[in-house]
Amino acid sequence: MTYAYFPGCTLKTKAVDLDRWGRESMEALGITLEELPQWQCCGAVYPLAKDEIASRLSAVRALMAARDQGTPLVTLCSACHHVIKRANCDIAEDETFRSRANAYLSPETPYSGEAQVLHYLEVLRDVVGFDNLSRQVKNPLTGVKIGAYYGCLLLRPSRQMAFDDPENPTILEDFLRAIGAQPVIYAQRNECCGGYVTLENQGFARSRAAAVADNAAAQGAQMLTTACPLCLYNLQQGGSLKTVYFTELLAQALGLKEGAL
Amino acid sequence: MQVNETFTPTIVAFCCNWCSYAGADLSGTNRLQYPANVKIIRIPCSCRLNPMFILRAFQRGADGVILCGCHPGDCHYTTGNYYARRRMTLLFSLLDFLGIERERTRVEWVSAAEGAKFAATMNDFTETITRLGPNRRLEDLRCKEV
Amino acid sequence: MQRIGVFVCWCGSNIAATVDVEKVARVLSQEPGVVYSTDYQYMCSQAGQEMIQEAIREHRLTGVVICSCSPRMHEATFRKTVEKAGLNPYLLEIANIREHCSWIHKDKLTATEKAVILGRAAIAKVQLNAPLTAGKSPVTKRALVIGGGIAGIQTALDIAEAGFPVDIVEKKPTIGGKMTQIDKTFPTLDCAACILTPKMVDAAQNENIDILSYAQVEKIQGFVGNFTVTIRKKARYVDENKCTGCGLCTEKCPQKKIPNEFNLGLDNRRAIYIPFAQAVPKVATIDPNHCAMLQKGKCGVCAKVCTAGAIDYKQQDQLITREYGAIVAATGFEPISMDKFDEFAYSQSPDVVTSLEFERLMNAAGPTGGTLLRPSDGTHPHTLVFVQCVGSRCDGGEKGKSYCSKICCMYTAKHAMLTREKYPDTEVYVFYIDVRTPGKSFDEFYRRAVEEYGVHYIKGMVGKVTPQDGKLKVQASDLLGGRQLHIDADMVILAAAIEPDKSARPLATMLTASMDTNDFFTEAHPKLRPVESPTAGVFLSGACQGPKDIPETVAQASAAAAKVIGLLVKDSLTCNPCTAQPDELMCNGCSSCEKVCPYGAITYADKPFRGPNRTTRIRRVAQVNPAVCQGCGACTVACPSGAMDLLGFSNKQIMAEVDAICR
Amino acid sequence: MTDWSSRVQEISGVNPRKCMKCGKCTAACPAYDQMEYHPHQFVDMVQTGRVEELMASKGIYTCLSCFACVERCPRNVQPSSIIEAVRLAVIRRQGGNHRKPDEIPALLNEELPQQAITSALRKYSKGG
Repeated sequence: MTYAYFPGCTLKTKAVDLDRWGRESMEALGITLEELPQWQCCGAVYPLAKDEIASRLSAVRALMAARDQGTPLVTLCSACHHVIKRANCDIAEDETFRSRANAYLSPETPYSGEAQVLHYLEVLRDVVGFDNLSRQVKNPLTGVKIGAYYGCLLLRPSRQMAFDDPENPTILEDFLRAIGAQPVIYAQRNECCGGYVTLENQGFARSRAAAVADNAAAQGAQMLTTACPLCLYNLQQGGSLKTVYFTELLAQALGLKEGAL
Repeated sequence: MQVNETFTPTIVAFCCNWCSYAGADLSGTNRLQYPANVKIIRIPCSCRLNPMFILRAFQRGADGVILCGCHPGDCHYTTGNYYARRRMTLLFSLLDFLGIERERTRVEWVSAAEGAKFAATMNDFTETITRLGPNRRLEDLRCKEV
Repeated sequence: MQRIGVFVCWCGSNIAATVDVEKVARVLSQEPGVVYSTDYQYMCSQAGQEMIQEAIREHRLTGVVICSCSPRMHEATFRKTVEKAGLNPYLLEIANIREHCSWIHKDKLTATEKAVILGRAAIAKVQLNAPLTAGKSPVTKRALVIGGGIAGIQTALDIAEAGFPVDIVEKKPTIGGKMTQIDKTFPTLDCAACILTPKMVDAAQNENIDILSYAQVEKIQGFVGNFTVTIRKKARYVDENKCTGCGLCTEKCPQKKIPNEFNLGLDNRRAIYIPFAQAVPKVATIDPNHCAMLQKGKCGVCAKVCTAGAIDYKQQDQLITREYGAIVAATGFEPISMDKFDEFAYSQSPDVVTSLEFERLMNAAGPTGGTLLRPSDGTHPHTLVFVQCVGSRCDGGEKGKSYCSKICCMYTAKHAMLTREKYPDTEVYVFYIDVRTPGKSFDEFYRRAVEEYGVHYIKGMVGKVTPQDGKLKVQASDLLGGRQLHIDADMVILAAAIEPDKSARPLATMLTASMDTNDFFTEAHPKLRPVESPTAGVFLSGACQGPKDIPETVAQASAAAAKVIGLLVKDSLTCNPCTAQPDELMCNGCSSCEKVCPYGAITYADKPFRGPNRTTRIRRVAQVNPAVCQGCGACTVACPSGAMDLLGFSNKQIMAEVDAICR
Repeated sequence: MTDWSSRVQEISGVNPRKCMKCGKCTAACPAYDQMEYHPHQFVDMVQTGRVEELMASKGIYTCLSCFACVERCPRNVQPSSIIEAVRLAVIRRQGGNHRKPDEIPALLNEELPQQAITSALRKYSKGG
């Protein structure tokens, strides 16, 4: 099985571990992630303004390419997923945006949201299946207490993202169970890490990350895992717990990645 | 637009028994005037109004037809006025198609307590119809000798 | 040939001052079919009525038109008048020349002209009137109350007091409903059990009341006065007549770890159980999902210890069919699930509870024996945070309800007050959007909570609860103080919105009673008929119609009972004869009419019709039950083949009026 | 004179009249201490036409766009979209950039993911 894949800028540079182990693990599970040719940066933050058209077009281009290839578009970075998924919702629901985007890009077949956007975790859950995944685990992470850190972008706004329960998500915990680890549930797992404000106001961002990590640690977590490069950065800067990408854990469990946690 | 001073329009008002007919009674009780052009036909509910009745009125020379019913949510029969509202929307589109001005038919919700609203509505509607002038008459060809 | 009489009333000067009544009578006498036309000062007076009767007899009238005041005023009067003279009461039409003419016009010429036209329309209509006979249908003198909470109990008691037999169907093993779980009641703080349990006993002992507990309604057929209802009495595996309620079995049952519904899962019960000490009927019930004997065929301890020999593992569900004249829905409410509100960490910490759970934690018969203890560790809580409007007043979507749940402000004030009264060492915070206290002594009660008991009322909301280090870190807004608050709380209590019980929707379908988008039953009129469903013979009691507190519920329950009694005292019902009637030859059985009928009055029957060459064809045609039809006419317009018509307001009659007005 | 209130409602697609002033947005906001105006005030100030005060506030740049206010608002008001619209109203003006693109490199460090840089360009300046 082959899916179109949108890696995003950060996964090509700072977050190569997220990307590399993600692709290799998926390959081992029988799914090839084929990078979209000539993808462009999604823009990292979703433009919330109705009249911002141009800044949403790169996402629309990626969506159109996936539509034309006839496969779902798989994303891995939380920010890319957020931007692309919401652009897809908007083009399906906002008539003004749809007509203006189509007028601007003038594709052969007008685009109105036909492509399916899947996050890597959704592919693991719905295509591979967590039961099936757990059977393929070679090095179960038995006994490791891990706090799943969702952050904001995968979950909210839930009406558009439709990813998981925004206040009580389970997908990362189910994933951790599948690879043999022990998920730790803590309330701050869906609170902000400080996001891009870290640029201007490092102290504040660090206090946010600390609140997240402290809560996880208090509930018994030994480490944190995330799908977002910026979350990882902030948690490493301000948090007290080791933080890794979930694809690293996956690769380790599947026996692809060597080394200790 | 030239206003024809001598033109006295014929206006048919269908009123549901429970709210609007009672509202019309109340405007009478309160001596609130509205033009004599308006003649009221009592129906049990606005949903009893078959759009055919309106077409018939236009065939027979009515210049305007107004339907009055209970406010949405207050229907004596719970949902009747919702049906009426939907049917009238369809009829409006048909009347547009036939070339009868949109303003010649109207739907208003008048409760049994809204005597003043009933009178005001009828004043306004009569004024509108007078301004529009005589209606072009629909012909019922079934009754015509060919 | 029609022989129509026209009677123009002066109404003293009310009509005669602006309408030339003599002229009206004169002009209308020229209308086709009119054989007699006159005017008189007061048609509704004794003399006026006699004049009409005299004319009917003398001129052998076949139809009567009275030009007078509104039919809403005197239609019933004049119908009786003509009926006494031997004319069918529905061969009468009234032209409203007072409210719709003389009172609103000043110019006599105009008003007279209009009165003539209105009279003409009435004459045109009456030409087409057919004699109608109001049907009669008998009334079964027995009522069914569905739901055995305080609403159902009160309704049943009132009906029974009036001497009519009444059955209560309750899905749970005991009657009593939500009120049994409540500790104290606002604003008087009397104990709920103390006022409810005597009523439960009254219901059980009343000769006219039959309680069918652990039962549900399965099928409802018929119409007002004549319902046939099938009730499933679920197997409780205990013979109700033999069980003495001694409770020995519930002590000996080895299955101990079953969440106790009565205490909302805050403690456990056995597989054989009596919900609570004052249950009615006080008999044990076996939970078949957890009983080892029923699941695996091994155990039998309860049968061994039962000295009454009441245990019967082979008991089956029982189907009971009974006839009723009236049905009362009293299905009540449930608090909504907190699944979608985990920003308050309800699923993450046992110390975050709903208000109903808090009732149990404060109740002497509850899991903690009335001592307020944190569910997580059994310690005494010092800081309590109450959050109001959880899931109420939300804007659409699956998350939350659009309405105000009405009771939360008051019970939260009660909880806060009781907590401070019992445990003065606590700090109690209430986060509110608005405090809504419209009710007798309600606002005074809330003010006492603030002023005398020192409850901290804060305008704002809780945005996040983080369980950490044995505390609940509450992040909240204090809008009037202009700050964000961070409180380390021991317990958080959520005032969950209430919604109709899940059983209400399928019940409404069976009853063909209408519901609003929130699944509350709709009343026949929101102001004037608040305890009746638009479906004749179906009445509404309690929170199934909308959120209500106990006094309101009881008031509505008694009102519903009064309406039921008013129906049951009748030997037969006179039906409105202005009902829909299908022309079976034109009906194609398409079901369009059935779909728009708000009363479920339309059914279909397969009937034989003559086909060509002496053949017979079976066709599906609409049938209107005149006892159920209320005569709105929705079906007449929905019918694509024009087969459905409304008696008294037929297509032809209305068209004749249109023609007369436009002439 | 620009009618900023209508402009902000237009850009954000938010109707501030839906707000019932419960304050849950402000209760949920993780950046509360960093702002002089808070989410519920943003909504109120747009409704009452005090947008220029908001535009002058530095707090609009500390909104994390974490959408906690959007998710938890019982009335579906979306305060974060309002904040974004106010921010855009400022940076779209001539010389209105909060940070000029050439100021941004100074804020960077080795470890910072690209995502943050792109975000900053988008959030703090026009075009990006």
